[in-house]
Amino acid sequence: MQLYPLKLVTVVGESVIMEDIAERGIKLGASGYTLVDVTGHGARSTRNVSMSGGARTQKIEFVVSGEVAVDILSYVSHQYFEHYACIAWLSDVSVVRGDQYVKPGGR
Amino acid sequence: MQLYPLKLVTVVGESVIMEDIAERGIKLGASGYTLVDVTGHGARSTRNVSMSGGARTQKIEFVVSGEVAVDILSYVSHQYFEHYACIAWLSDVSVVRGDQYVKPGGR
Amino acid sequence: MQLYPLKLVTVVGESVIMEDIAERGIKLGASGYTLVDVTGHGARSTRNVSMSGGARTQKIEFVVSGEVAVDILSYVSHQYFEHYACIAWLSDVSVVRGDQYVKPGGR
Amino acid sequence: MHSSEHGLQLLAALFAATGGGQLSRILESLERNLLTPIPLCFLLGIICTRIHGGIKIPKELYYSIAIFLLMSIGFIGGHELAHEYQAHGVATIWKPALATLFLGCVTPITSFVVLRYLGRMSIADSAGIAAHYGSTSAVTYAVANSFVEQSQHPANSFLPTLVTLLECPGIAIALVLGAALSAKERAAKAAAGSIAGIRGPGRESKLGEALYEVMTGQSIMLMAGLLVIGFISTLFMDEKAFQPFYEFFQSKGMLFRGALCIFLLEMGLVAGERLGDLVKVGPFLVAFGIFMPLIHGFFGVSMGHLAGLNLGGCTVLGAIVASASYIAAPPAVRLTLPEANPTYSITAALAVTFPFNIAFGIPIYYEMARWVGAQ
Amino acid sequence: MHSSEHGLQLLAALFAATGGGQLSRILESLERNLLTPIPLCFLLGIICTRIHGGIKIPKELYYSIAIFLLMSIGFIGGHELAHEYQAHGVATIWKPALATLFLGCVTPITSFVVLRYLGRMSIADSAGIAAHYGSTSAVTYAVANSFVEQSQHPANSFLPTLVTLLECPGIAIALVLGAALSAKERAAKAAAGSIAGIRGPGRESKLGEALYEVMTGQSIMLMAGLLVIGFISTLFMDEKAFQPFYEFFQSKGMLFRGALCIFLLEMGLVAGERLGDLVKVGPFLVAFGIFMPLIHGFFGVSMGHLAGLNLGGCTVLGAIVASASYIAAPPAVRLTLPEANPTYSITAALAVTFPFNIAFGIPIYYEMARWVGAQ
Amino acid sequence: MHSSEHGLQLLAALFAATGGGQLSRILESLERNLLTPIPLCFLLGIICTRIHGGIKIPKELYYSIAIFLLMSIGFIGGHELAHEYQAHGVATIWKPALATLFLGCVTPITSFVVLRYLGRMSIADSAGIAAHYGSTSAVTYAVANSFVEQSQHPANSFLPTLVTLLECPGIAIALVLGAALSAKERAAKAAAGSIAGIRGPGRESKLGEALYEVMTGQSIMLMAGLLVIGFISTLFMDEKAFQPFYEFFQSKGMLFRGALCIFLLEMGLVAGERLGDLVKVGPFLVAFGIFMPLIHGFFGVSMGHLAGLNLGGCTVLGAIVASASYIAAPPAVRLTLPEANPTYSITAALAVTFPFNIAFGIPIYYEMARWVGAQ
Ligand SMILES: Nc1ncnc2c1ncn2[C@@H]1O[C@H](COP(=O)(O)O)[C@@H](O)[C@H]1O
Ligand SMILES: Nc1ncnc2c1ncn2[C@@H]1O[C@H](COP(=O)(O)O)[C@@H](O)[C@H]1O
Ligand SMILES: Nc1ncnc2c1ncn2[C@@H]1O[C@H](COP(=O)(O)O)[C@@H](O)[C@H]1O
Ligand code: NA
Ligand code: NA
Ligand code: NA
Repeated sequence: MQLYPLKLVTVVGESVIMEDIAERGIKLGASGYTLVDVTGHGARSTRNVSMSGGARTQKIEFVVSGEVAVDILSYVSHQYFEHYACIAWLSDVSVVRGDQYVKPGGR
Repeated sequence: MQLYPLKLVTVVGESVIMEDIAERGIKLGASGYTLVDVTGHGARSTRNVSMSGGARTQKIEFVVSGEVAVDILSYVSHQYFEHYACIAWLSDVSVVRGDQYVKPGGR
Repeated sequence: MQLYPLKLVTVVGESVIMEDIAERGIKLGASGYTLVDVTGHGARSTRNVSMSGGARTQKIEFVVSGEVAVDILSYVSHQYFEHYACIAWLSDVSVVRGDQYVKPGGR
Repeated sequence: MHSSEHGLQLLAALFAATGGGQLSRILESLERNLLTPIPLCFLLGIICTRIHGGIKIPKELYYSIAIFLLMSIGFIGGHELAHEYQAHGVATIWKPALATLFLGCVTPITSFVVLRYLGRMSIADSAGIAAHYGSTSAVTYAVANSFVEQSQHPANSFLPTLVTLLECPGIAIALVLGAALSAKERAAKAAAGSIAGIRGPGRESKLGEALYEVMTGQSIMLMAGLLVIGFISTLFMDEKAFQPFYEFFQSKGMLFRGALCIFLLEMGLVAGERLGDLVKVGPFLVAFGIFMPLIHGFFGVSMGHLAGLNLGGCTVLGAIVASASYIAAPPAVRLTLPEANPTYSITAALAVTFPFNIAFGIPIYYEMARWVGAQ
Repeated sequence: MHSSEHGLQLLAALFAATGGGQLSRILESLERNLLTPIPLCFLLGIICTRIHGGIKIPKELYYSIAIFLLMSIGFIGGHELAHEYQAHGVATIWKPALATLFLGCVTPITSFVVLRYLGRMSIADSAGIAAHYGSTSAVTYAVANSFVEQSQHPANSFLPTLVTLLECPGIAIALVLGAALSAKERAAKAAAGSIAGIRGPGRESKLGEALYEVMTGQSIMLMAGLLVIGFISTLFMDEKAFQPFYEFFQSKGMLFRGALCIFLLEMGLVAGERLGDLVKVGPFLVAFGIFMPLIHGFFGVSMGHLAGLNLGGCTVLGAIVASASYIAAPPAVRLTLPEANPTYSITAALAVTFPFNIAFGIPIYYEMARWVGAQ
Repeated sequence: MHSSEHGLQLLAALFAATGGGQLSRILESLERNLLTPIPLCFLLGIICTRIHGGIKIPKELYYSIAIFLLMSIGFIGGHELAHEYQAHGVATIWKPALATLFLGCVTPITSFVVLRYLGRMSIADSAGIAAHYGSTSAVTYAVANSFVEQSQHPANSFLPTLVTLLECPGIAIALVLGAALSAKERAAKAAAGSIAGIRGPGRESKLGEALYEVMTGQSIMLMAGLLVIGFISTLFMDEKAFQPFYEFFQSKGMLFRGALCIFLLEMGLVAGERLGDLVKVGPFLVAFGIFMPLIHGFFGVSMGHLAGLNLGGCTVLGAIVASASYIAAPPAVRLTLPEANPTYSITAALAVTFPFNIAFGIPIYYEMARWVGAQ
């Protein structure tokens, strides 16, 4: 079975910024994303007020090529790290039929 | 502490196929699985109609040996990649007391 | 962009033990954690009774340095592996501005 | 487009059938139907989605209301059935029941034929959509029932029983049809050397599974289960003890009507999203989603009249036969006919037929019922 | 199996005690109880799970109903208590309250002794199960209360207060007992060189935590909190303003009864899944899950009668003493007695005792109450 | 601390204004308000959080109740508006509507000025908090409305319309103010060489987005949407058919009052958590959270009286003007003013102003309304 080495970008943070990150990820070349509601605690989590009906925490994952991964992480870190509660990381994955997740004109 | 190198198989896709994938994973030798409701967007996501009360997206994870991992990925890709919205990937993990997650007569 | 190599510790298990694991993770030096409700099946899952209003399964993730990762895994395995349904693993991640997730006086 | 011409001809035929003089009465019924909270909530939902408004109904609330509505329909159905049974035995019921079963077998086939031969859709898509239109929508029932009650022509007491009977057969027939014809087609192609029929066995076992799942699905279990519970409790409990249960579930009561408003609001939100897919599904399927219900509705009304239903009963039977399932059918179709594109079936059922029935169909079936002479 | 013989002897003793002539009256009560929506919904849930049917109650609905039921029990309890208080002061209440506390201390011990010495179960398992049977199930209370209301023998007004009193002590006593005896056992083994008692301190702190969590758990907080709120509001508000709150929460009302139906449906779904575990837990525990409640129920009925409760009150007290907790107890036991296998306790409480009480127990306690002379 | 002295002076001024003799009447109103289930449930929530009790309201239940309350307020508002309209046309409504819009424009500015110049807070924080206090809390409306109904002085029928009008303008004005002043400040700093104004364009587009999101947010869509639906249905439906919808939504009914209890319980749980943040936000903001509402409340009551509202109407208008939004405002502020610390605004709105209004504010506005001569 053909496995392609790709990157998994994970961002956990305030739900209020996730829609934008998802859209931007697609624009930067991700073929899709996976989003899940989580709860969490972090250094700046006072920012992410835990009120009912208010802010929630979400986790978004993108399976992308290395370049797109770096672009997404740069965007997130420049745009949101200063004022929003969030964390972002990268890991290596092998994807089945991974070629279809590398958009040619992604950027 | 003893850590065993194993594989983490992740499949994200339409909830309608997840029960079967879970069962098959166990049959192929996984000692268990972890399932979570997510939302997502992908290339074929028109397939995965977002109606209330209808299709949902789920993510399933198996911690397994390399062989079982390949078997699960093969099954998923042959059985479901053509007609269903889903994505599958593999990554390396180190598991505490990992020996118990390698069934001898798994296959 | 500066990426730091760190570890991702993942524990999946009975919700009844997760609060303690989260607290202990912070004490051992994690800057935060991410928690999500899952469902799952495992070898000991009879333990983790699936009744409504009763036990649930949760997944907790810590992004931490290698040392803290080992400490958390040791704690979990000594404290909970014998009598509770749970699984724990480790993987490699590269974290944006990862220096801030390594507490100096963590231990 | 070629196929939409047929649609126009159908429309003309329908107009001829109902007669021009009916028009003003239809309009009057329409007004009586449209300017009530239930369709207006649906409209609000659609508007909200179209302007990207912020209404968000938690899906658990949606599921909870669905459960309550199904339980209500069943329980009150059982209660009324018990009274009917005590008064007339099964004398008044068996004819409508047979008629309903017959309609449940006919409508998936008419749908399939129209889709496959008039619409030139693939076998899988035709069968998939037919499964939706062969089954029924419990919410359309609930709205139709509210309409006839508000019009002072309540339906016969055993209509909920008929809803339960109509749920399954259509899905089953369409799926079996689709599976058989696809298998034949694949076999033909395999003989011609193009595809190896590897996945045959997997498919059959899935069909069996899917059929079982349809028959033991939530809608059937809750409606049929509560029907039995309502029936038994009515026979064995004294009235005072029965009262609070009756008030909770009763379909004329505030809980049922109010829950329906919230449910329709969410349906509107979902249908609004689907509106964008209307372009994808094309004019034929839109026309299908309007005219097929009118034809099926007319079948329902006529058979209901022949079987002796009253005016409200004929209307409601027409509405449920005309309605398309969007809860029980989709997962079953998805599992057994993976090549069928769910966008087609769900958009047609949810963004065309459902709103059409809620807004226009129900008053039209009512006038049809008067026209065939039901009282 | 050896231990089930004891069961048979117990049964015989019980029959002798109640007298053969009672049997027909018990059967009559049974019919009056069984053929009502609440137990029938439970049955529907069990059937649905057994045939792998599709009913799925969102867990948020289940939690929401639980919250509503607990608030109702508390609020109406407080309201009735205020009336009782205005009429008689604390004169009628202190005796039943003491009796209830006494029963809360006795039942975990009887349970533990039977499990450990008759059933030969491990200390942890015996204590874990005893914690469940020493506490109470609010839903069993609600069903019992519905039963006596339907039988025209409403319970004394302060029964909800007794439910609140009965919740905690049993769990606390069983956990302390279990922790102490386990520690002793471990110490003995450690002295014999087999295990190092490393985790001692962790355990004690967890016991304290768990006890605190039981005492400030959701059930207690909601029932006791709303009891106080109901009490105060009754004293200070005028009746008209109080009315909508009363209607919302009242336990004879449609909301309470209807919510109970849905709740029992879900309980049936869960209990149905547990039925498969009956084999694992073995015949002794099944017998325990039936006879222990009968004995505890008889304690409850008798003490209630001695404390001056009426017929309905004795029945309901019997039912709640007989009932086993499956909400508050499990997490507490899981935290403090990790060696205890939760399959045992929860299967016994949920798949044996709960259905037994709902279906047969409550009418039996009613007949017991008549037999001891309560009116 | 320096700034809290101003608070004391304000308090003294207020006391002088209301007159010492009012005090006993205020206390009486307080008792009539405080010892009812709604504020008591709020208190229970706070206590539960403080003692780490186990009450956990599923967030879906909370959202569902919020949806129901907003729909109710809108629907009943529309219904009453239709009656008012049939009786008097728009004659009685336009003045209060204008007054409300005026108040919606003034209160964010007074808040901003006080925060920025008296409290010396940053531009972003001042604007962010002002956005909360310029908008309104639907639940405070609901509680105030219950209070005046219980006091036999129901508010004018069109008050729900005013709530809808008051929701948006305040948020919009505060955000625009904040964005403009921050941009100016950043430009000044950039000119001074300290920061490059890179993210300018992103910000403007976000402001537009956020304003649109506020205006099409859930609260507005549901309240305004159901207002229209209630209005239309009242005009076109006959009364009998309208009845069940009315009963479901009506704000004096058991569902509304009961739902409010559960909602306030959850609000108490959340506010309880926030209490710990009071230390972080400092004495100035706590004082602000009490005195600003009193001043805004007085504005509201006076303007209401000038616009011809009755006693209940003035009270309720005072309460909603005094109230601070904690649902619509937070995400909008978070998106457009990222430097603003949400802990400040939400703690002030939720842990100070909301409880203050529920417990003390509403009876005070009632007495204010009597004092200005409203009847
Ligand atoms: N070390 C960590 N490991 C895992 N998740 C984290 C960690 N730190 C922060 N998070 C997640 O990121 C969110 C924002 O973190 P922070 O910006 O540190 O407040 C938190 O709510 C957590 O869900
Ligand atoms: N590049 C991606 N990264 C992460 N998740 C993805 C990606 N592509 C697809 N998914 C997930 O897989 C599901 C099916 O994708 P698709 O088959 O591409 O429609 C989507 O709903 C997403 O949840
Ligand atoms: N091989 C596995 N892969 C993924 N998740 C697992 C695996 N085994 C167990 N789990 C998760 O860990 C929980 C406890 O497992 P166990 O202790 O084996 O019963 C299960 O409920 C699953 O969610
Ligand atoms: Na149909
Ligand atoms: Na008990
Ligand atoms: Na305000």
